[in-house]
Amino acid sequence: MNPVLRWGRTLGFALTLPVILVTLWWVWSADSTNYYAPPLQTILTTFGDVWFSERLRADVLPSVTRLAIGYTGAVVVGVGLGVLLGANRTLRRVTEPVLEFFRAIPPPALIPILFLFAGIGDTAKVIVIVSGAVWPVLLNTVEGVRAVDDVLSDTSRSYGITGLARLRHLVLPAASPQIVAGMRQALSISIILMVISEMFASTNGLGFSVIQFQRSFAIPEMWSGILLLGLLGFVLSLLFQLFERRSLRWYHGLRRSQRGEN
Amino acid sequence: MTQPLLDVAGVQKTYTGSGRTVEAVRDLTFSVGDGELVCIVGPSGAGKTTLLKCIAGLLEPTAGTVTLAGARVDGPPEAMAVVFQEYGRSLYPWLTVEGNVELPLKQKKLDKARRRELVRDALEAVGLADVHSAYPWQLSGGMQQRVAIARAVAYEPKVLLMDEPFAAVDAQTRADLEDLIRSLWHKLGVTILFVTHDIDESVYLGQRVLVLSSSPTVIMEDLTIDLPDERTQLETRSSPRFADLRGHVYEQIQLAKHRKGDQHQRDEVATGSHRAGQPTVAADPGH
Amino acid sequence: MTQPLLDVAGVQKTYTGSGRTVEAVRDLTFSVGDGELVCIVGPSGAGKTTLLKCIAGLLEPTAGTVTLAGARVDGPPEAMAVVFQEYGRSLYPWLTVEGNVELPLKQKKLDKARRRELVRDALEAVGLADVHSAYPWQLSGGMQQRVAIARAVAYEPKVLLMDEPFAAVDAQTRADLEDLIRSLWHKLGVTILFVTHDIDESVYLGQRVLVLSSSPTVIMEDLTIDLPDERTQLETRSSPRFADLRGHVYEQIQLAKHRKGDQHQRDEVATGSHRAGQPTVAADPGH
Amino acid sequence: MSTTEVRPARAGAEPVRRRRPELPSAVLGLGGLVGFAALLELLPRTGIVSAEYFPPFSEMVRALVEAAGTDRFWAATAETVQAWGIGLGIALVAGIGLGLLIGSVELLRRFTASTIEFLRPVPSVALIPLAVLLLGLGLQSTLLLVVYASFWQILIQVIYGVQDVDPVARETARSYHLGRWARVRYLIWPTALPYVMTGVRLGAAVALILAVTAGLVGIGTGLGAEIALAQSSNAVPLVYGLVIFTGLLGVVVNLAARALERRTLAWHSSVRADVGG
Amino acid sequence: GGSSDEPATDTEGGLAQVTVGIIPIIDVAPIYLGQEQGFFEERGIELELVPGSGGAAAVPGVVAGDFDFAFGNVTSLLLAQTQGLPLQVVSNGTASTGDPETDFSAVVVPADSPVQTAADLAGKTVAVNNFKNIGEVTIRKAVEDAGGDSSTVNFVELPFPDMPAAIANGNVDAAWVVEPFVTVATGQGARAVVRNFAEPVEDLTVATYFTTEQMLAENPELVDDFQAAMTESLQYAQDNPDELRRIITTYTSITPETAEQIALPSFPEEINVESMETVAELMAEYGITEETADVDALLATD
Ligand SMILES: Nc1ncnc2c1ncn2[C@@H]1O[C@H](COP(=O)(O)OP(=O)(O)OP(=O)(O)O)[C@@H](O)[C@H]1O
Ligand SMILES: Nc1ncnc2c1ncn2[C@@H]1O[C@H](COP(=O)(O)OP(=O)(O)OP(=O)(O)O)[C@@H](O)[C@H]1O
Ligand SMILES: [Mg+2]
Ligand SMILES: [Mg+2]
Repeated sequence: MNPVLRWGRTLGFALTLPVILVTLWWVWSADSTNYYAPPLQTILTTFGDVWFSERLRADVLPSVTRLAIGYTGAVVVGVGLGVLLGANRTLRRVTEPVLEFFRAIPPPALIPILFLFAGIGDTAKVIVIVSGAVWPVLLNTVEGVRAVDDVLSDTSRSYGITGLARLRHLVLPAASPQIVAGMRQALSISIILMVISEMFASTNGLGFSVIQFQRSFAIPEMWSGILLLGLLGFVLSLLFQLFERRSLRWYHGLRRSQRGEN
Repeated sequence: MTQPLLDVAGVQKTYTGSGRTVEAVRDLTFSVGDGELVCIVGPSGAGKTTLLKCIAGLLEPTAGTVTLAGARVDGPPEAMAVVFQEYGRSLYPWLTVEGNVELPLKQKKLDKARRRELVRDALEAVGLADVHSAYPWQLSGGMQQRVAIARAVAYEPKVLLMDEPFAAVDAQTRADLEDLIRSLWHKLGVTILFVTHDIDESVYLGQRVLVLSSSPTVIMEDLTIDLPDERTQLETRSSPRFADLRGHVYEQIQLAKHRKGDQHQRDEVATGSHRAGQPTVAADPGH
Repeated sequence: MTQPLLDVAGVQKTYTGSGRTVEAVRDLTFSVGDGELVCIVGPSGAGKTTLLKCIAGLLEPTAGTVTLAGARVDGPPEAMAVVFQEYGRSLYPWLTVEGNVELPLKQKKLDKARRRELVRDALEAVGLADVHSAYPWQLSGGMQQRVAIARAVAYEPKVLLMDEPFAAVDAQTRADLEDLIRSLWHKLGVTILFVTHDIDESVYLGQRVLVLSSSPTVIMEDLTIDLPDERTQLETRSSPRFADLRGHVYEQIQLAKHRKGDQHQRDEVATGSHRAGQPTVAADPGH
Repeated sequence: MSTTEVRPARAGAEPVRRRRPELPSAVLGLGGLVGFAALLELLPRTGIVSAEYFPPFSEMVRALVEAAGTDRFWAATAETVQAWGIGLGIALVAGIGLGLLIGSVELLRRFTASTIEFLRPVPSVALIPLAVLLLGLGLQSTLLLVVYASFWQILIQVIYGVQDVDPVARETARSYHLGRWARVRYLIWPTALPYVMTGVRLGAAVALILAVTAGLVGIGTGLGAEIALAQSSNAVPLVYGLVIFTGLLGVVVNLAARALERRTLAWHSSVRADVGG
Repeated sequence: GGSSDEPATDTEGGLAQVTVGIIPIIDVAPIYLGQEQGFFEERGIELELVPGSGGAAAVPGVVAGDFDFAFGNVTSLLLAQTQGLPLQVVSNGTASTGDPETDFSAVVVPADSPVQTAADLAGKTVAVNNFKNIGEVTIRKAVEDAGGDSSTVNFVELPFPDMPAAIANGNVDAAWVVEPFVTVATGQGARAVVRNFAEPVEDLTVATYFTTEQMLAENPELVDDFQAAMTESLQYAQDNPDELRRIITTYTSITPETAEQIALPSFPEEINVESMETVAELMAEYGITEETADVDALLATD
């Protein structure tokens, strides 16, 4: 297929449903008098005013920076700990209840404790993001590591591929489809936690702005912020797809080829 | 026989779990000298793979010990290579053919040039020089199996365990690979344990052939192959001695198939010799 | 030959993707009559699996058509069963042996009693009656392969495609299974396409043997096996005609291995007959 | 050529999977929890953190036990568990159903991908005003938050799981003409199950978190509201006591999920390796 | 909460069911007292008090009809008014005592802080529970009154319960807290530098009860009854501080000992309209609202 056509198709797939939904929203909200659900038109006008301004640098940039650091932290911790726990049954059994305990604690309830240990600056916010986004990566990594094919595992052992080499050449690649699934989950959770972390002790940020708009009854502005969050998630997921396509090329190739799609 | 390198003593293996207990291997005792080439034949499900895994240190026997070069095996020993029966699953799908063959060499800390050379030679030897950059899943079954063989060959092991390594390749390739193994064996003095279903193959390849009984498994026969060391496909296979040995192993296998470890022992106690066990219900219900 | 059931016309298959383009099958044309038993042999990587998948409607040929009972195949046809070369992965690890064999029967909407009967008979026929409640991963390689065969047999297909179905079983079991296939074929009148590496097997089993060239593949030879219909392992295999046919196929295979589709065609144009292609670099570098 | 001598075992090689007598998971897990509790006790006792803001574990427990003596506490627990249960149930049914559908129909997956990616990162908390406006305060709004948050987690897991079907297994199903339903039941579902189980565990925790958070931010009742109340009254030990209780609910939920997993995934290599053999 | 879309449904006993959104803090003690004393029942009102965390939920709760009435601070209401939300104030809620020594709200600093007066807060980091709200307004006014530049104060959002720790750990220079956290913080050694409700604005009305214009138009008698009952409750609260301290321990987790120590707000019957107007002007001045809120429009005329 020629590249133009392929791009067209991709774009078509990506845009059809959003266009339908936006149209529906537009029509449904056109003459809305509901204070909390203003017409889409109002929201879109507001969107331009609010975000194509100083805010882009003052609020979006710090948020995205924290998000990037927090997400990276979550992936590193999640994969690292996940490999450890996935490979070591005893360690897993000892730590699982404690981890499950932490996993069930709502981040807003955790925040005061974090303030105690990490102060109220950006560190605490990054930790909030890590503390919530680490779980999908961790769980998926543990499961992926546990599910390494036994024949492959035996092969590695018999060739003396142990320790770090085993990790690099067997465990991580074998678990990568599941790790990637977890990383994808973590991406959107990071965005959510970015917002939550900015509900406390903040002076700037995208989430901070949304909450402030909400509190000061600036509803169209609030909606525009939610739209921006969605857009941010969408753009990041596109970037993620590029990453996934590169890092899991063998996996997608394998599936595709054996589905007879080439 | 040269000085014994590998010693399998009273190995027994029972699989338990999921409500099913199988005594796969009952009692195996034999030893293999340094630099020997031993073939193992036995009915499907006899426990050949199980035995190989125990020797490779991948599975712990329920009872008995495996001793290699004087030390008890309790983990994969150094300088041993294994070609697994499930060849497809033993290749790393995320590595190319070349990468698969090279990986163990990296682990051996060989330098790049040497690795290159070994990989190239091994792939050429199995007739896959032109697919080095393909992924395993882009290859046919037989090609995958040959990649697994190339990996073991390139590794230059002291001990080589092969579990039906030629099952998926055609007759001609098989003959070539048989000769490859024998030439390697001559050149490197490597000790080889070779599991096969093909009786001709076992006789052609081995210095000794071990015939296993049905599961629970014991050794039915430990046959020395007294064919000349220099073997060629055409001549050796058409020699009368080859036919004799072949016939003998065939008989034993047929016996083995219908005889389990327990019967075998019972028989021995009762009559002091082998007797054909009762045939199973299997096979050819149409007639 | 009976009225043609399967028609393969000009089938070509090129794999593209991941920067590697392989013309696996160049140009295959042949037909199979209703109720025929055709064996396919060819070197490893010749495209036998590819061809079988095209016939099974699992892979779309790049060019050419496959017609079954007058209708073009563009998806898996009804009443066709396939035994895959990758037997291990074609069994569902979450189902027991019995469950695996029974699953397609459920789909056929057979009632419970009938299903039971078919499953039991099929498992008995392949010699696995006693492991019906084990999981596939608790079985040896050969046992897994026999489960896959039992599944196809129990399905009672009109067309049966088998891709090296006996590669992992021992000689004795293999002989039993060969007879099982022939008896099924007699009893049910099923049309069988059987891929094998074993030349003796192809001659013993088939009414016809197709010999494929190396990839890119063409048909080197379409040989009719004029052995009597009633065959037994001992007698048939020792008959002189068997030896003749076997020798003939062997020759062709050796030719095939060193000859690709393009050379074949070039040769034909040039000399009008087959000539041995140049040998590849493979095999036995030790000498 | 290699001159390496055959040596008994490689340096650093893992030992054979030995069936040495092993403590049951319950004991090990309990050990982990006890260690954690000891840490919580020691931190304030050794003065690493101030006991005024972070009381010792024993005081947290005392406050919790005291609270557990009241009907109010158990009513709150019941409310939270109810919101959690219903919310998770809805999210599971919707997530698994749609996940199987979207995951197995390529076209659907392509059409919905962008929308899913857009909606997923929208935080539940940002939806609070809308939830209150549409559904009022109380259970329904809480449910909206719970379902919205946990649904995506389950959905994504299921979609990834469905795509993990082994190609040979898929071809087997096709060639034997397994119908749509049979394919889902016997092929897709078992393949996706490990992913689904992870999704269930992720979703269950997120559902619990949102059921509590809804109370914390004042649109629902239950444990979250109790925590908020204790916070605004400066009842520090009680705050932590309630948080601990929430965490313990999570542990119980995970235990249930694990038990379910052992039953449904006995055939899977991850569980197989765990039970030995 | 068993809320209903139809406001004030009649129950079988002839009582109108009224749902009120409150925040479980000291400020709402009078309504609990009034409920206990039967002031509402006397007027045919069966009260259901739904605790929430205020802000985010109360206003939409009222607008959506989940609450018939709700408790909210004046800045939130003024802000809502400028944004065109149809809210109406119906009763006073809490007010400052006006006593700069013992008011229930204070800006506290660590004992060893160099901050001595409100003016010293300029350039410092001060924690408030919500931005652009009553704390920020009153603190900035206090700073300016003391001669400082209020625009240089760095406000940081923190929940009240976390403020004592934040001060002790030096995370912020100062924090605005209300009771019981004034008592908690000072008990832990913090020092109050300014009573921001008492000093900058005279007799500040801090919070009120409010409803929607729709409710007022459709159910004027009910609003009247609620207003009357509230008035009586406020009066009773003002007159019975001991009762007040007792009832606080019933709907919060504040211990009786703490309840004894805390400073109580004042509960006058009347809203100080003037203070609200001052606040509205300050909000406009500080850029919290774009225009000055119309206080008259917000006050239910009866
Ligand atoms: N993981 C396992 N769990 C339970 N039983 C097993 C397991 N692996 C093998 N077995 C059983 O042990 C016996 C021997 O199996 P093994 O794989 O060693 O046979 P084999 O001689 O290699 O057979 P084949 O020639 O068919 O490969 C069989 O009965 C098999 O069912
Ligand atoms: N999915 C794929 N992608 C790319 N190339 C493939 C793929 N599958 C097969 N091939 C190539 O097509 C050719 C034929 O493969 P095929 O599996 O049909 O051979 P075969 O005759 O079955 O061989 P064998 O006897 O070894 O099983 C091989 O060169 C192989 O590398
Ligand atoms: Mg085996
Ligand atoms: Mg093949």
